[in-house]
Amino acid sequence: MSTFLGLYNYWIVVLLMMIGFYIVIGHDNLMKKLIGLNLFQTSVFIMYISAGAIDGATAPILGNVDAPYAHPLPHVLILTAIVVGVATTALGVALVVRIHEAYDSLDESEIIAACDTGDEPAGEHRDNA
Amino acid sequence: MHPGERRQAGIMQRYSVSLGAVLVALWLLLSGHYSALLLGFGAASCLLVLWLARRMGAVDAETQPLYLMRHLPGYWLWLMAQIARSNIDVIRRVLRGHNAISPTMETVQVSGRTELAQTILANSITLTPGTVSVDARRNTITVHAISAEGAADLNGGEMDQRVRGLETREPGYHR
Amino acid sequence: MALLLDIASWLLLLSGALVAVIGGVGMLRLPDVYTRMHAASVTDTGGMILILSGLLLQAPHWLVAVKLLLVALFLLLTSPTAANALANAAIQDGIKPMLGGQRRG
Amino acid sequence: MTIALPWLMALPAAGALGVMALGRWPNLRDGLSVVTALLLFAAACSWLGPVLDGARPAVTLIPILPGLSLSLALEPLGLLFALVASGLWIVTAIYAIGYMRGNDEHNQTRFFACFALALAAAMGIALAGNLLTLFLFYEMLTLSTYPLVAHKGNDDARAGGRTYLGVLLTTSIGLLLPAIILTWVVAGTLDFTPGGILQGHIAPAAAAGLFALYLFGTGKAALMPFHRWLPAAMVAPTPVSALLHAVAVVKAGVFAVLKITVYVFGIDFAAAGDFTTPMMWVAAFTILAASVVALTRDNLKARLAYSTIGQLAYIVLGATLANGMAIAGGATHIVMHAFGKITLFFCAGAIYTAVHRTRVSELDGLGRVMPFTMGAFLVASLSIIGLPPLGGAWSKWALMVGAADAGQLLMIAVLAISSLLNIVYLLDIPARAFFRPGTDLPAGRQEAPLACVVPLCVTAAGSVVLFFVGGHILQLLAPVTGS
Amino acid sequence: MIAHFFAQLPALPVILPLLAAPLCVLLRHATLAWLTYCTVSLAVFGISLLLLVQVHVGIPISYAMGGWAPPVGIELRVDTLNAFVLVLVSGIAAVLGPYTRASVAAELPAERAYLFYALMLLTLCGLLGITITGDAFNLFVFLEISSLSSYALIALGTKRRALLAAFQYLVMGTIGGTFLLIGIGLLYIMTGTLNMADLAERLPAVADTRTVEAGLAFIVVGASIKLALFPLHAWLPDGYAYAPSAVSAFLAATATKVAAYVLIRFIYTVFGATYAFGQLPLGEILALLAVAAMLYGSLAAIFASDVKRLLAWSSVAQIGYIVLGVALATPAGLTAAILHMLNHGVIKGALFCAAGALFWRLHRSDLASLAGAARAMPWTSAAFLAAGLSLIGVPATAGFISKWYLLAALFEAQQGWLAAAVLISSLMAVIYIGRVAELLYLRPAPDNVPAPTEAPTAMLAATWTLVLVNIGLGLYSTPVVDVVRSAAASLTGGGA
Amino acid sequence: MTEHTILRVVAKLTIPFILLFALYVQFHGEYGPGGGFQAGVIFAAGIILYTLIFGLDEARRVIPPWAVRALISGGVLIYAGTGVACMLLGGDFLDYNVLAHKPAHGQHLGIILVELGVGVTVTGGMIGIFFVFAGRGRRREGTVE
Amino acid sequence: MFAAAMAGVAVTMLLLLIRALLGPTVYDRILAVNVFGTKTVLLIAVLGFLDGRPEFLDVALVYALINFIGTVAVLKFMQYGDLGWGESDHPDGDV
Ligand code: NA
Ligand code: NA
Repeated sequence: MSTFLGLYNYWIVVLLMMIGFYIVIGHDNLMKKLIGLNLFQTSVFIMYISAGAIDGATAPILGNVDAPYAHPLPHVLILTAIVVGVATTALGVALVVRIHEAYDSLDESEIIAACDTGDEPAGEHRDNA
Repeated sequence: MHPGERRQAGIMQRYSVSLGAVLVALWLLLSGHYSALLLGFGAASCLLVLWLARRMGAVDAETQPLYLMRHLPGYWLWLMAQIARSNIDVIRRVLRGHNAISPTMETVQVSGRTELAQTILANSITLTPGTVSVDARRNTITVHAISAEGAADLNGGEMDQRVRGLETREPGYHR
Repeated sequence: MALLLDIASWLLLLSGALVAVIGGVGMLRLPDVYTRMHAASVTDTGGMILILSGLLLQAPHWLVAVKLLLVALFLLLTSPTAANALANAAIQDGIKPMLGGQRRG
Repeated sequence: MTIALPWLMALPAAGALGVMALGRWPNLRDGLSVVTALLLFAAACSWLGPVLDGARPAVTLIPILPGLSLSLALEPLGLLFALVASGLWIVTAIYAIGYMRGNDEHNQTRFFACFALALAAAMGIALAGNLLTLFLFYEMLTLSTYPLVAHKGNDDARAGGRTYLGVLLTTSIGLLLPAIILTWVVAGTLDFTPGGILQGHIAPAAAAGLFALYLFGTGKAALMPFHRWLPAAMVAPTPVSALLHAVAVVKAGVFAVLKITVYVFGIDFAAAGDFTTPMMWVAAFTILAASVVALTRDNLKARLAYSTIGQLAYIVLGATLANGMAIAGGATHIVMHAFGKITLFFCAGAIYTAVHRTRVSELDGLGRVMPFTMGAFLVASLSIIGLPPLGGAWSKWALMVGAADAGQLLMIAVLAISSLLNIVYLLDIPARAFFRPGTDLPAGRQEAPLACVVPLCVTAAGSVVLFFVGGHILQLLAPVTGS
Repeated sequence: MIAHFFAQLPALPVILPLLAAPLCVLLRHATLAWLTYCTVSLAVFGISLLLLVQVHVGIPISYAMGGWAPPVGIELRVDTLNAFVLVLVSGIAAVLGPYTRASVAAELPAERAYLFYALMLLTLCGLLGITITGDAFNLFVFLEISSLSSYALIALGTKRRALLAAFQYLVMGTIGGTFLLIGIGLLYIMTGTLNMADLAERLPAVADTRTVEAGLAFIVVGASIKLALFPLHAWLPDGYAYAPSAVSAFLAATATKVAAYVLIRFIYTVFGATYAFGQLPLGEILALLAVAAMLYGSLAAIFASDVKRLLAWSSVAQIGYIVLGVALATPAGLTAAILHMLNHGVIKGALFCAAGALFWRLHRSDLASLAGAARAMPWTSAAFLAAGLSLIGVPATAGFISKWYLLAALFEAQQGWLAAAVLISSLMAVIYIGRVAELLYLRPAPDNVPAPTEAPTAMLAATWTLVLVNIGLGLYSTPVVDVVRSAAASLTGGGA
Repeated sequence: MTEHTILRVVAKLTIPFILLFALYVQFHGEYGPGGGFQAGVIFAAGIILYTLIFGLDEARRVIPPWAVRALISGGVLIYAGTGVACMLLGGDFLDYNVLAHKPAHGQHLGIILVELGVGVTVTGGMIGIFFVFAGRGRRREGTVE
Repeated sequence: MFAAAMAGVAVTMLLLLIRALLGPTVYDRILAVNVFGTKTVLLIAVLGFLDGRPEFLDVALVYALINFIGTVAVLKFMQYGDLGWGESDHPDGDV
């Protein structure tokens, strides 16, 4: 049962990964790419969660009186990976928003076409926080 | 400083103290650890929140309704009973299906004078199944009711009266 | 006494679950967004209060009880607020409520 | 008294810096060029006696890689090349001053600086103690002469420069460098060692491949089919042609070929392994083919360029014959051809400066207008053809003896036929100048400026003098050739 | 006290930039932020040198974060290889200090300059962290720190196209990072450890499983994306072409080198060369891709019409050299690869600095705009030329040394065809560098444009420092080669 | 959204308690599943609720941009500074044992400080990100006018 | 018994999910998702008791908070197309 569950997890991981990857590659829309990327990353979080479940390391806190704090490994890893993922998504969205402001489009091929045809004077684009 | 301003400031201090007291109480309830360190953190946290709340303008009669306190528990009990009653009513209608409902829109007068009163009334209306406040402006609340009976109950105005009854003392804040 | 408490708790939990499900059914059965909000209200108030009360009777420590009450209080404060905002937004958006004896089709 | 080896390189390098610094004062700048050239020649001469006495000074400068240093070592072959290059630099420098000023060329500072830099590189090649050092200065020579070739900066010059750089860098990076690294991998050393370093480390069949890599890789030796850069470099001003054809560049190429044959493969190994024969045929083919092409060229500098290609192949042939006499002949031919060819290019430049003519067919009757120039041309031609009493006779003779020693009688035939072709394409020019009537020529004598004429007379006279010192040259080379 | 200081050295390269980055944000002052950056990068450079000396004469240093013993806690582990990479990364960062001042002033709005320095410091922190950590997951975290901050840095570029370039880099980089994370996760599942030394010990027991094979594949692909190995290089040319000049120089000189380090570390230390090259046809695949990268990158550089893009494509090609050395799986090949990491870092740093100085004056980076610039900007042009010659591999330059070792390694491994590819790629470098040099020196400057003047001294100083290091390495590489050889020997299991 | 009386009143009523709850989570990390990260998220959520209801300008008055930057960088400084303090006190980086006379106390203190750093940074980061995104659409509207 | 309550809540969530998918208006979906959120709060609370880890109540409280803010944000975005809109931005007074 547990092996089946384990395998089941991994199938979900693989499926999510494929879907995410497909969206990243197959779509021209930058926002969709970002969503695909997120899906792709999420699949990995699930993989790590599955790994943690196999280990049986559910308690986030181990250790004794002298050492109240230890590395509760799987959870720290997942949390860290999620933070990284969130940061990536936030930066990605920020870029998408600014690309949309600069080009009025979110379509990658349209944007590239706009770059290739229109010459861009240096210093035309300045950003702001 | 004008006398009026001074009075405002005095009121402000009072509200701050009351918010601070509530915050401290909440901290003590939540924490469960009463070591010096954590109590210190608690004090610092309460002060920080108080300071921020004042910056936000969130310390006033609306949020520290000292004057309501006396009547609030009674109101709560009454409201709970209302909720229980209307729950049963709506459950019955849900189970009976489409034929059991006759949605209506009604306008309810608010006789309470403050925004807080309006809010309490609107939320109470919404909280009781069978009625939802759709729009609240000036002295009226537009209500959507699942049945004409429910709407009629509201127009009886018992809830409005009870909300108004909460304001026994004149607050220093007018709508 | 403990047994009584347990029985009461079970009853509350069961009835809470039942009320929640009925609310969910109402979400499906009722004809438009405004009427569905009433069904939502059933699960949000009735279901919630019953279940949390059931849990309250099982609370191992007064701290847990306090937190349960806080959760309930927060939900009682925010869920009607969200519902108000939702209904208001729908009306503003021009979604007309189905009134009186109107029926679909 | 001798001058430490590094100074032989440092001197022209310092000269280059000085030239750049003095850019604003043309007289000082050009004076510095000549002074540096004189000093360099004197420094090189200071080593003549000691080397003849058997001195073999060596200096290790920096360990570039573990086990591989930038090192200098002086031996007879290198000294000979150093003497030729530094000696001819003196006259070339004087000639260049006249030419550049006479033609009012731009960017003269860059020109003279690069010229001095090229000489520094040539000295490095002459003194290289190992293949790495040789390769370093070989590349430095290519790069420092590129601005000279492309000096005019117009489209033609840039195209010529591209070909020049393209062929030389392609062969050196694509063939010479791998050959060197292979040697390093196989032999574990790159030091030039009497008797060679490869014997016993490599099979003769592989050695034949490696030898080919070296000879083709030394693009400056202009073996066909890697000769295109030399005609392409005609676009350069005449002093540059002199530098390329006589002073440094091509001579560095054939010098490297000789040095690699003698000190990397070793004459004995080459003779015993018999792996040089394929390249001998390439050299023979180049001799004949270049001579035939030279015949068909009407542009004077192009004809001289193909002549150079053929003459260089003589030297390569000497290396591939792989015996003492042939090597001696090749080495001697470096000197003889240098004097002859520099004279011919000086003459071509003088003709261009005086009457602005560049084609052979336009030179009819010029002998009366420019008697000194055309006289020098005649002398140099005869030397290159190999007639006594001119220097070229020594090298041709030695090469023939070498071919006979090697039992390659066909090569004697090749040398003979090519001499006939030399006569046809070289003597054609003074013959026209002196015996055909000219058209549109100035009435009286009209030589180029003195700064041009004097050097070409000096180098022509040098060709004569060389006939009488040829024996001493062979004596200097004796320790190398073992004869 | 001194002993304690020395014991703490390994932590500092990560901590100092990590502390300095928020400091820059707090200071919000361009000059102060710049001073912070300069101070920290110089300090870190000094520390890295000390570490290198320490491990070169001694044994690898292990530093336990939080005082937890290595397999449990996060370990910082310094051996010759990563001390060497630390020196490279921090050295480039330090040299770029003076350069950034003028470059940033010209290309970024003044009120955002502090942000630039904060991001540079974060990138530096990430790169140094990747290099120094002994923990695989920690490596991933540092990788993402450096990646995220470099996306942001690229987005600071002056053209709006920089935004798209940053986004594309973000997408590719995230996929690469995630692949790495998957690979690390698979290893973790199989061994229960994340410490790389520990992994190396425990992997042989489970080496024959598909999971470990998959882990190897994911890690190699992930590192290859970060490394921009052909055909996973798509993000690099745009990223480097549109980033602010100082960023191009910094990233081109360091980021891909650190990615190469990751590849080497995983293949040689964690998996072990025998397993990594024995299990899959990894060596063959890498060599093939390396050759494709060398030829394709060089070809693209030849046809590039923008100088920064040209240099970026050349980086794609040069990465091929590094990977080729890695793929040989011999001490000589690895020596060549590690040497080229350093040498190419210095060369590309110098070239991008020079390109940035040209851009600083000309406000354009298309090739046509460079015509005749050498007359007005002799020092910048000469720097470009000198570094370009090194890129080609002309003797007496750093590029020659690494090419020498690479070719020797190839001949030693009897891979003549691969050597031919290296040589062809070098010759292609002659063409693209030659194009720029010809434009700079032999073309007349356009008449209608006012003649530019030489770049500011600070920029020139940084550029020429790199050029001189370049020549210095070319003339006297013995000590460096000794260090690299001992690093390669310890990685391939031979004695130092 | 300020014209939504109900929302406004409820928000004012709840936000102080949300913030206090965040701080409670922050300082009770080692006793429950909380910690700096979660606390940061909750605290930022409180500010975000305020922004949603009272507008970005008002929110920026309460938490000015410099404060956001200070939070982000200050948090990192607290975190790394704690580590450095450990080093200066003779331990390794983040080796809390040296922070107090008894190792257990040191660890306690170290965790609190590090979690505080994380919480402050997360708070600042979330608020910063939300401010940036919330401001985008409006800026575009502004340019249209 | 907790399990029974959880099952009830889970069934409710399933029904809500169906409503969220059916729509038909966007407000139906928002309503369904919002109530789904409050049911999640209950689920977490019960789960905590089931597991004997009542500290899950903290999580439940946080979830309730996030759910509320999320709903408000979505509604605001629907109404104004922007999350930063405030009193000072009103071009023409009340909407
Ligand atoms: Na209701
Ligand atoms: Na915690």
